[in-house]
Amino acid sequence: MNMIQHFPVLAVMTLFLGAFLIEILGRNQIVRNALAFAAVSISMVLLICLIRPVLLEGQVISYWMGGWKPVANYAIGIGYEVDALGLTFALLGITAYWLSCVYSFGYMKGKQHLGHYYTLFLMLAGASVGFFLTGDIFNMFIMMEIVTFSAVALTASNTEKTTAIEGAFKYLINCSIGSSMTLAGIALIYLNCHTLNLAQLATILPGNVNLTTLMAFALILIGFCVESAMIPFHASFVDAHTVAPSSVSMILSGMVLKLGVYGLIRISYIVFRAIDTSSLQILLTAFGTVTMFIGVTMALAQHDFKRLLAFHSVSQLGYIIAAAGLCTSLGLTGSLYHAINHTLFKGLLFLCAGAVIHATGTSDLDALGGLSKRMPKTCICFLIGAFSISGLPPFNGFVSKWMIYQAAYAKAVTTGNFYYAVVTVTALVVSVMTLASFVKVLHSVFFGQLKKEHESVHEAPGIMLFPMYIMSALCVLTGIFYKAFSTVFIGPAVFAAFNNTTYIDSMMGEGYAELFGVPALAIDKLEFSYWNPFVWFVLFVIVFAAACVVIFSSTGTRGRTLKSGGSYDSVYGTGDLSVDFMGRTYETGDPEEKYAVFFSGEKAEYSHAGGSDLFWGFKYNWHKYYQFLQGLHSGSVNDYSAYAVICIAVICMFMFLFMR
Amino acid sequence: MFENLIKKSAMKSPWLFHINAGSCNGCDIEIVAVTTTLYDAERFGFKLVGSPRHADIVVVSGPVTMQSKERLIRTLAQVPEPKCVVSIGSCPQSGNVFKGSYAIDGPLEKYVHVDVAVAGCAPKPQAIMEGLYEAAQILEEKREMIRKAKKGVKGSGVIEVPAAAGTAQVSAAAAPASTAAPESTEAAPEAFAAAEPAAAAAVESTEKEVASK
Amino acid sequence: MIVLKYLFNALIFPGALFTILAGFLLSGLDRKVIARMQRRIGPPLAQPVYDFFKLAGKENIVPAAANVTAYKLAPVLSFVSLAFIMVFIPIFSFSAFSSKADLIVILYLITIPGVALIIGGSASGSPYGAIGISREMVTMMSYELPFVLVLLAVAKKAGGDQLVFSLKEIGEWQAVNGSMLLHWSMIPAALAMLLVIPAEVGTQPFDVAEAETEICEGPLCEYSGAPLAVFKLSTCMKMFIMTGLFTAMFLGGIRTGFAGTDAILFVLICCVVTILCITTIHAITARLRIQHLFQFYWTYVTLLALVSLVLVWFGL
Amino acid sequence: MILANYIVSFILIALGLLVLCTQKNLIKVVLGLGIMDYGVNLLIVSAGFNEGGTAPIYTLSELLSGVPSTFFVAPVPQALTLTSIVIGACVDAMALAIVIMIKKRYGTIDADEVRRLRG
Repeated sequence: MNMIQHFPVLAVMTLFLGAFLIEILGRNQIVRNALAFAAVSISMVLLICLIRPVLLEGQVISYWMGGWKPVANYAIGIGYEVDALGLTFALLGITAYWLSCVYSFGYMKGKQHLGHYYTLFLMLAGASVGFFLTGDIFNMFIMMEIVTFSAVALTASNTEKTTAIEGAFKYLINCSIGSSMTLAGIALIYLNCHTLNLAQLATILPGNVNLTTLMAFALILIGFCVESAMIPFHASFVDAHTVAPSSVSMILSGMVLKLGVYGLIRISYIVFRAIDTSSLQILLTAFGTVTMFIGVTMALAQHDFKRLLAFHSVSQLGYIIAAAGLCTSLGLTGSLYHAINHTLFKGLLFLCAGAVIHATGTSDLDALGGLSKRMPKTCICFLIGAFSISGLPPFNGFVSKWMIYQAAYAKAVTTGNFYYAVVTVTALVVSVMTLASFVKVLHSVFFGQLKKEHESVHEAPGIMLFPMYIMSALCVLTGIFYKAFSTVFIGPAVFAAFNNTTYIDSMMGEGYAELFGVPALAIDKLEFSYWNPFVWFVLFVIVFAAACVVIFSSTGTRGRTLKSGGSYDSVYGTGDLSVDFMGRTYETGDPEEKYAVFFSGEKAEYSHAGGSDLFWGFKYNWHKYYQFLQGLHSGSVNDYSAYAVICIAVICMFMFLFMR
Repeated sequence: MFENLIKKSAMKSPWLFHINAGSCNGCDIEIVAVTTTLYDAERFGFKLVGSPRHADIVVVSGPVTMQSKERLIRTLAQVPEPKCVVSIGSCPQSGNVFKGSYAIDGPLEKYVHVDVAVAGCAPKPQAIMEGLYEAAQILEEKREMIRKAKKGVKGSGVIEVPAAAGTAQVSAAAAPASTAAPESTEAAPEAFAAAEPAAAAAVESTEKEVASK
Repeated sequence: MIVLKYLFNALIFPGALFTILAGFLLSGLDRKVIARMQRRIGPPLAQPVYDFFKLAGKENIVPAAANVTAYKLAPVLSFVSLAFIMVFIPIFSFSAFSSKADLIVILYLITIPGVALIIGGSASGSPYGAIGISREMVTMMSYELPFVLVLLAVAKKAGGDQLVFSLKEIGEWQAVNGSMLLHWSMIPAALAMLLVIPAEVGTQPFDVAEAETEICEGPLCEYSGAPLAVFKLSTCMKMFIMTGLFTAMFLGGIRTGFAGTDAILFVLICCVVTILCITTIHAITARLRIQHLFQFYWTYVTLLALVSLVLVWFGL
Repeated sequence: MILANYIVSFILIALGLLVLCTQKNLIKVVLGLGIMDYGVNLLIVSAGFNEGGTAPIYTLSELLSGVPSTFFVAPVPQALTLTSIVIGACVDAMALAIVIMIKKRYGTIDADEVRRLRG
């Protein structure tokens, strides 16, 4: 049993050790690849071993660095604490890193000075897994800093894009503001409670609410909101995201945002236990709803493939934070489930974007088109990702969004507060706008007409397709068998978030929680309706196959399906229309015209309407809104910092007015 | 198994696609008049559709001008089999008043086998209705031809087809009650020559009619 | 045994066959009544059936610029997803698949046929298709807001202070307290829903996506033969499903003793609702431009639905 | 608990944010970042201050006898400040390196020109 104790730290250490070894031993690319893959795989295996004790048996593993156990009920050393909530996020993270590592073998093959890519990648992986597993608030801050460092360095290392440097710089400035605020918050916490251990803080802080703890909570909340790209802080994140290499932007949107989400849930549900006050719930849901809406409306107006996906990450994070802010068990379940789904389908979409960029070299929506003929596998993966993110039934996006709507509307109906009805309506409408923007991408990139210079485009190499297949499969599986998935992964995590007695006891020794009288949060019974997607899906497939057979075979006698250049061409049997049965000749064009696209008679030439030409009606109606919003996203560092400062002031004022 | 249902329904819902090969819009207005309340083509299932891919009967009006020739040929090729071509007015048959002008490229017969030719310089809606109804019958015969041809040859591609009916001629003065006897005309050039007197006759008959009204 | 029941429900009674037949009936009725309103005789009642089988007999041309698999699978996806929606809508007392929260499930299942049409249009590679799918998507975005508000208003009215999203429970509530339409606070929501149905089905004033005159039937421009027949069929089925949803939500209280008579009465009421909302609007208005359609739905119809939601919120 | 420390530290943080928001030159922006960091460091150091306490180092006699007699200032915040200073230095180093790269790539370090990623 004692070996299991060390697994959490070992998981983090293997990643950092891997980074260190790559710097020393990594002379040629093969060694670097092997070392990176080995480090990520070992760490993944270690975390998987933790599933049985933590998730299934509900145990909470605590580990003191250097064996410094608490002395006289006072935590001294740095503690690692793995409960269901942390482990779920850690597992999600490590799978995302594993897939991105495999993907980057193919994606990064041609790039120059690749030496430091894997070092930074493993630092990023180690720091984010460490962030999820640590039980010490200052340690969380350090891990967040390492994540920011390596993410900025990886973004800046993208030599192809000249604007990569600018994106990295803005991201660094924005995250530094966030982390300075967090550090100030931690200082105020230490000032008040003289300890940094999360478990012990969870016993001290919920009791006494005075000005310093309130200010500390506000500052740390801001720090994690910056990290999870809430609305005023999202702009620099989107810039960094657009220019990072695709395997990194998959991690940026999949994992780095989840740090902020995990941090928010950890401090508001367990450490400060302030989530059950209605004003914090309104603040978080307001943050989520505004982010949701602005993220998706901005995404509709984008011309760049990855910038559109980045704005979607921001909007999906709005869903997650809004659902987490509801403080009902169904809300948190929906939020965590959507966090996991978001990593899956957003990662899949970014990998497809990477494959497209790898093949065509450009990610501009107006310049692409008709790639599905040359890249069918990527197109299918993209379709699955697009359907999942817009929440169409058999896929996983639908299940989590469905939980979020139910939780939001149940909250609205039970508390009778119309505000939550507005949240539900916005969530539903934003979901259709997500579908709209992915229809735009689908048409501009994959369907539609193929450009001349993209004729020779080749499909993504196998090593890049492999992670895409895994993610597509996961997207579909978590969508259909969602009951099993949520009972194993999400149920324990929600239970761990709501009642922290086991969390405190395992850290500080038995009976500590009763000693200091910390009441657990009221967890309402997790009941949500289920429709059996499995039956629906099986029926769907059976009838789909039957309909295919009927439609495609039945046209035999009544006129064959003719592809261009088909042999059977005309009822008159002579292969072309120019001579009829009576031997009379007609002046007709070449027979291929029959299969050309109908151009009102003109010769069919390349005229692909994609990218910014779509949704004219919508943009025309909202052009004032778009002028104002695109003006706000001015791209200059000062503006983004100014928005951050304004938002910090607003949150602190909100805290003092309502949270007293 | 739906063989007879398809045979019956092919007659009952022929969809029209109108190509204006340089017409003076006189015939175009008449074609639209056919779908108005008084003549109501929709009773027989006729419907004007927007794309040649959906069409059964292609309605062509106007002398095939130089500009519209190439576009006419391309659009006609894009209509799925079995299809019929109905020419409205005398212009597609003989070029009417524009005959001999440098700008037109001869009768419609040069480009496609015209199944029904509704003569008249702006034929009456009743005549157009008669012509369309005639075309629906011919459409049915063509479908039979395809089915028989297809039964004979299993997927070898080249189909031998027995002889089909010639161009049914609907004269302009045809009263709705009278059924126009389908005359069969010989080769295209003669048809061009033969059609001329008919067109001339048609022109006088409409003037007589106008005068008599 | 259960699988047989599911198959029967999905394929025969409330599922595919029933929806197809009712869809043909409604579509034929719609064309006949419009003709009668314009004082002309109009096509026979079974005209949609004739159209469907004539198209099934025609040659099916696949354009060279199209992505063949998506081009062929789009109509099948549209037909199959539509065949399943009716299973979730309770026909007065009888409801096949009804689970607890199927208002949102239906909301999302109804978007699948729209997506299928969009995939078909964009896979056909024609510029008319591109413009058509852009308009189709804007139409979907525009009618979604009022549609959602109506759903929430109905759920709140039937639910009181707990969450009720299941149409079955809404039906039972209506059986007890009288149909939703009789409660005056729900009249604006019913009006809003009546206005949403033609946009979702895509009939005259709101068929901006498939405008024959402007963009040659938009996404359907390149389709011919059997796939086109399936798309036309799915339009008819959508008509029946949307009117069926309206009946289930607003007139759910009617209970005849036997499932058979329930179904017949259900179809009759759907005919009345079709004539009320789809046919009359079709007969008296001309096609809108796309931005006017968006404005219309996001201002007037949303206002109607919002009025009813607010009224219901204050317990009226 | 010296009140002046807190006032000064929050003034420094405010100053740093002000510089971040107003200065157009990117190097000044990075300096603003540094100032904000120093404000936070001051806050952390003064968090652990006890009135009359001396540096937290055991004298030889206390070590031998094992009985701590002198009254210490809390050592933990000082350790935190050390780490925070190190992080501040690294952030500044990386930011300046990126500013050099921006100068090379964009030819200017004026914040208003360096904004190709917008909209």
